Amino acid sequence: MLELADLIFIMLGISALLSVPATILAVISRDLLKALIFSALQSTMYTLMFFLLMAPDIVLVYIAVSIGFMSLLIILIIKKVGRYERY
Amino acid sequence: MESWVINFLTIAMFFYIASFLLYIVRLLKGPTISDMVLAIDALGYDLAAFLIILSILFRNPILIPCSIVLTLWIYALDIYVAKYLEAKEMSE
Amino acid sequence: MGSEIQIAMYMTVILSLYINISICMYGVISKPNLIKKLISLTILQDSINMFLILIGYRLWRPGIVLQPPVLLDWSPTSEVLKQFLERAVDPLPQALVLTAIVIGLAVNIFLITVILHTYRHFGTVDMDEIGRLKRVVIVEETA
Amino acid sequence: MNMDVELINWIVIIIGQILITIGVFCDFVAALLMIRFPNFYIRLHALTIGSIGGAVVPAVGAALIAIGSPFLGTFRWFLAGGALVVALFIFILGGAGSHAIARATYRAKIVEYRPCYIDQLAEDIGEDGC
Repeated sequence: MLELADLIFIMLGISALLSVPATILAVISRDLLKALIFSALQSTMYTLMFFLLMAPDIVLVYIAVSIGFMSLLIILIIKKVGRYERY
Repeated sequence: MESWVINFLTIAMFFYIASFLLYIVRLLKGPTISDMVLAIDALGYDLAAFLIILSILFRNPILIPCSIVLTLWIYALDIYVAKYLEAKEMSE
Repeated sequence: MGSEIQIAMYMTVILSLYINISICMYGVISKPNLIKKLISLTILQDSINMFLILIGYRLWRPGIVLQPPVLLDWSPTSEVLKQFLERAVDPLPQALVLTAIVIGLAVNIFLITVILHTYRHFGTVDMDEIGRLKRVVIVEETA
Repeated sequence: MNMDVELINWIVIIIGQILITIGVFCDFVAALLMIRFPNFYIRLHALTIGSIGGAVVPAVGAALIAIGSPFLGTFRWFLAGGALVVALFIFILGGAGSHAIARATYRAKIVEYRPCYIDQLAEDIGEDGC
């Protein structure tokens, strides 16, 4: 029978495993806007992991920095520089 | 009463995890940018409801503000991407 | 100690964090686009912060509900304080990571400013193109 | 007196559990529909099911459960208030965000609008619809 503790560790493992393809696609993809969205998925998974690791203060800062400000700044610089990579 | 509530919420967590996996399938498949933003919207809003259920399971009210902040910033990401898509094709 | 499945999941988390770090180091070294390097650097920073948090966590034991390091009573007695010490996770890595995230934000904003100035100077953000342009300029000056 | 409080707690908890069951069902159906639907403009419907039915309704249900369970301590009122604030935010911001992304997608012509039976916005702008 699964206890609550086992279930929490299983959720931790699943979210860590789901952050791996998000990272791979964020590094590989040619479209920078798609890379930004995959990086947002990775940030969401890390948010769930920080929550399960009992760190609510870090969640409060990490969401604002990683989903909010970094997305805004990278979208601004993509608008200046151009959306697609060279090859 | 206590074990009844805890068991019910533990069973409800499984369905939430299953639907998160299905949303992530759409996010990895999505042909255009708009579909991916749509999937990450639904993922974020459902994660906010999921964190409330988890904070009842942990018996700790200090974890609640996380879900408020998550909701607000997912909306902000939505507005950024919409503004980028519209401004690049319309004016600029 | 926890049961078998808890230890297996803990090892899974550590292994996937190692994979994330290696992929991001590949991205920082091998991709020529500067913005892609910036995105990889951000993910690398977050993975290392996650390692620090994972160090401060304690494994679950039966009968103990873990809590974040916050006292919920207004006037704690010594019994409540003793129970709190049994339950709470370690607060030192959390304070460390909180500082690291904020300083990382400042460093990233500085890097974005540098990338913007590079684009205004050279007209591109590709590292190979920038190297070629620099070489052309040096050859013209020496000739 | 004590019996009445117990009964009221049970009634509130049962109502909250019914709401959470509805929310879980809506969430699972929305996740299935998000995969099955063929087009972006039809997938907006799945997002509405997922955000209103799958997040607002379980948040209200969790608030009711937190009110009705005295084993959480005095701080359960704080928990219920936070859950209701989250429900209100999702109720307002979900519709606004999906509207913004749909308008941007239509204006930028990323997705082809098909099957198209009537397009009143294009007629208003002056283009030929469909």
